[in-house]
Amino acid sequence: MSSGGLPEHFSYIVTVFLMVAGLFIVIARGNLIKKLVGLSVFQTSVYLLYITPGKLLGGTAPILSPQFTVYSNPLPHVLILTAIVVGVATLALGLALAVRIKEAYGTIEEDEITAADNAVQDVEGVKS
Amino acid sequence: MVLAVLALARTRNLFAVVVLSGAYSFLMATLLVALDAVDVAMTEAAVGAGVSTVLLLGALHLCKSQEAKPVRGPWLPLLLSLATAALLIYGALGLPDFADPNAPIHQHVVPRYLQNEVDVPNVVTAVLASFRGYDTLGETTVVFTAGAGIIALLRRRKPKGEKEAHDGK
Amino acid sequence: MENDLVLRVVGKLLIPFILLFALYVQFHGDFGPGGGFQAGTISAAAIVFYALIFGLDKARRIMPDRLVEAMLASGVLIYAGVGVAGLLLGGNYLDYFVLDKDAVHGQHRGIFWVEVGVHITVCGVMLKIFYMFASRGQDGEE
Amino acid sequence: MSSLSAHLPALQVVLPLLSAPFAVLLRHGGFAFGIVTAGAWAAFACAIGLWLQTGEAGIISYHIGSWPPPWGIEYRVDRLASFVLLLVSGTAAIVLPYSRASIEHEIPRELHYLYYAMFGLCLAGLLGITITGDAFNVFVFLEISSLSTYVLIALGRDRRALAASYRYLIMGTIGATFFVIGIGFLYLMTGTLNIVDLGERLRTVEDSRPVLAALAFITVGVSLKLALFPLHQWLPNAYTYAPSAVTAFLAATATKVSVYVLIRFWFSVFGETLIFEKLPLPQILLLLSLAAMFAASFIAIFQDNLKRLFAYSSVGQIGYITLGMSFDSVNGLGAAILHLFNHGITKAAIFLLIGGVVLGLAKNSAVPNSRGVPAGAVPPAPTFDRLAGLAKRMPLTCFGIVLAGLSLIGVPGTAGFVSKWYLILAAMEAGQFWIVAAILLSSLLAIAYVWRFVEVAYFKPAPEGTTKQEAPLGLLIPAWLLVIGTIWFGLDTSFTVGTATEAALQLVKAGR
Repeated sequence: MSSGGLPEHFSYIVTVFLMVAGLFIVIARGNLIKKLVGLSVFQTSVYLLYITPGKLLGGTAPILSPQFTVYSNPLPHVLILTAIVVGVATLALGLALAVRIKEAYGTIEEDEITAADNAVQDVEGVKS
Repeated sequence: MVLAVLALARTRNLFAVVVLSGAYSFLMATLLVALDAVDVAMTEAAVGAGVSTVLLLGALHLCKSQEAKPVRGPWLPLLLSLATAALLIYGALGLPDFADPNAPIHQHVVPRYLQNEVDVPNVVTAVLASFRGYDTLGETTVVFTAGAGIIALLRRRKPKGEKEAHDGK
Repeated sequence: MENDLVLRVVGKLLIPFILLFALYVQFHGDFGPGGGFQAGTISAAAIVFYALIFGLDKARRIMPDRLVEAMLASGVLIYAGVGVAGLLLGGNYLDYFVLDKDAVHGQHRGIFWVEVGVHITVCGVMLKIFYMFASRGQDGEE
Repeated sequence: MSSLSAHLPALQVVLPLLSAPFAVLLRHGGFAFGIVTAGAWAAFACAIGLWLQTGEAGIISYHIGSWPPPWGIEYRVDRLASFVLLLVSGTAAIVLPYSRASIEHEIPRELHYLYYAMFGLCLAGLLGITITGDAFNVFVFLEISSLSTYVLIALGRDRRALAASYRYLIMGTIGATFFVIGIGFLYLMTGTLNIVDLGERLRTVEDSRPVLAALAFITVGVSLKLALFPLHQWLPNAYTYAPSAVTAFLAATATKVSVYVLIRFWFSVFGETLIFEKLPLPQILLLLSLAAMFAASFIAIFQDNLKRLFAYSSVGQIGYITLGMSFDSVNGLGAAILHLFNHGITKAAIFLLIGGVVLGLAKNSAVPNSRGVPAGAVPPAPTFDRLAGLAKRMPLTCFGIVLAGLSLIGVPGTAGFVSKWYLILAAMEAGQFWIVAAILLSSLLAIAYVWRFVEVAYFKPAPEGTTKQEAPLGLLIPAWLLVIGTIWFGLDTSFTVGTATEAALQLVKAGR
């Protein structure tokens, strides 16, 4: 186990920055599509968290061949392949929802949608 | 890459956002090659830069391409993000060093994968399809779910009048 | 775009190669990077490319919606079916060892079919999504 | 061919999973209904079989692809898993026949086959999460169930269903990504993904910072999915606007399976010592649970929409489950598991019955309404002003809701009473009598919101010209099966209490 100072962990710091930037876009922005872009940046940066530690200096890609003896770790690659696919599936579904919302509400700004919803609820409330 | 993301956060033109995210994905793919993850890099280039960008452009085509000004104050999200960052860094600093061959991930489980029991030189394929084949079945199912779900969401409805007549019965 | 001669010619020339490349990626997955998922994306891209150049309707004639939907489902069925085959032949679920008398050969066979399943589903889904988004845009407001 | 019973763990998930692509391939509502329902009933049979097997043989381990763990993916069924499997597949087996009559009026007919496919996938996903013994596999199946849930919610007729689904998609994906980050940290520290293996190898690095961070990320991520009190914002709208059958299924299973994941990670992976002795996690969970019990129940009292009222009540009831988890005792955990099951069937019964009410309203309101939305586009919401004198129109439905409501309150003779009783016992055992008082007080809030329904349905005069118009039998029978279930498990507790206690014992023993 390492005690680890900042320089040894530079790669992690970059990863963390990317993740948090993505997360910030998701939470702070009101535009539905922008939120989804943020979400995919957030997910993509998680890939680095898995892949980076799998690298070995002097290692090669995990494709076996008699010339090499040191290989980078293949398991994270497999996991991340799965994660990428899951990520794009989520993105596609989110976009389809955004398109439907655009058709139903005429906008893709979150606050305008909330306003429209509240208006409907007010009407219901007045009636009762 | 960091620059691309920063620009992403600032721009309000959604078209530029999409282009930037494509660029970001390509950079990511390059970095992945440098980290020996060729399979992942290939997928990321095809999916992140290719499929996602096409999808985003398609969606933009159907929606408007300018983002309104954010109304909410950015402080709460910023606080949440910073808290996450702090936690991440707190955790990350205790991780094994970069490229440390004695780290547990290189010592446990993986050595058996590298013995090539299934006689497929690309270990990633072997693990993906055989050792952890069930994950991949799940992954294929996720793709299938998304596909069928999008059909359910975007399929054209019957003309309105017909539906109402049906309801009125 | 549909009337651009250069695009049409280049497109016609390129598309077979893209499909060929997809097959290469598919079957070379054992030795180099690649596999069903990437190959599925590439072959879907070839058809999307075709649709962009020659128009959506022509692409739909080659790859009708029904076929695409069937692809979507049958890929998963092939994958899961390999698992069931393992069960029927006396192994556990997704057991490739029992697929052939020679265990290693059985593994190869299992991996091959599984990748085919992935390819079909991924290609089907990508195409379907493209069709969905594209046709929405074409007809304008509902 | 080897014997069928040895392969039950695989069949449990694969059968419903296979039913979905067949449903899409056939493209016909009726066939799709048949095959997905068959899948769900088969899954229920498998769950019963597994429950019997775990009773005899203890923990069952099944190696997928014949690769031994930790190299391959292991399916691992213990008492808790088999209990949750029973709940999930049983609910699905009851809700699916109900769907047949219910979605007829809620979803355009050409989408029916996709509805069933999504339902089958959601079921397979939830079962997969429950049964798997591999941390990353949990994530994959979590996404299968989540993606299909988003679609199911968005199929609701109201346009607000779309917005609700989108919000759930964003929050759910953030939760899942947090979960993956947590798993990543654990993997980097131990080099394994198998849950049992993780648990063993973590003992050597228990205090290290990545493990603590992983614990935080996994807890927050799963809490988002299980709608723990401050993270519940996606739930009320999603439950309110989803199709009735979907609401019932989700309320009974989706959040419950998330609770299960949290229990699994806390007790099987991180271990009791880490959770309860070194960190203030149980205290935080205790506070949040109490907040959920009071705040959410309080909000529920002031809701006008019946579905939304019971959605908030769900957030409150989840508080009881997590409250049980926060005691460091076998009894507390047992009570949590018990309430997980009991509340699941109670809420499913209520939402199924409300589905009948909504259907009745839709039939009665051929007259365009005066709201700002075009008539016919949106089914009338079950708001209280429309429910006056409902008991005259739908006596059986109303009586069912009242019975299940009694279970929510915790009246003796109902399932809700049993689990609250064990919760109180656990609190007394811990010597914390103020929690006992809190449980009783929050039950008063439950009385208040259930009473609102009783008052409107039974004591408000019905509008002129009301005739008796009960919900169709296709809706009533499945709903009443669950209502009878709530009463049955309130009177005969040997099955539920027995299994929950065994499950808790098994977990705590393994976690030490």
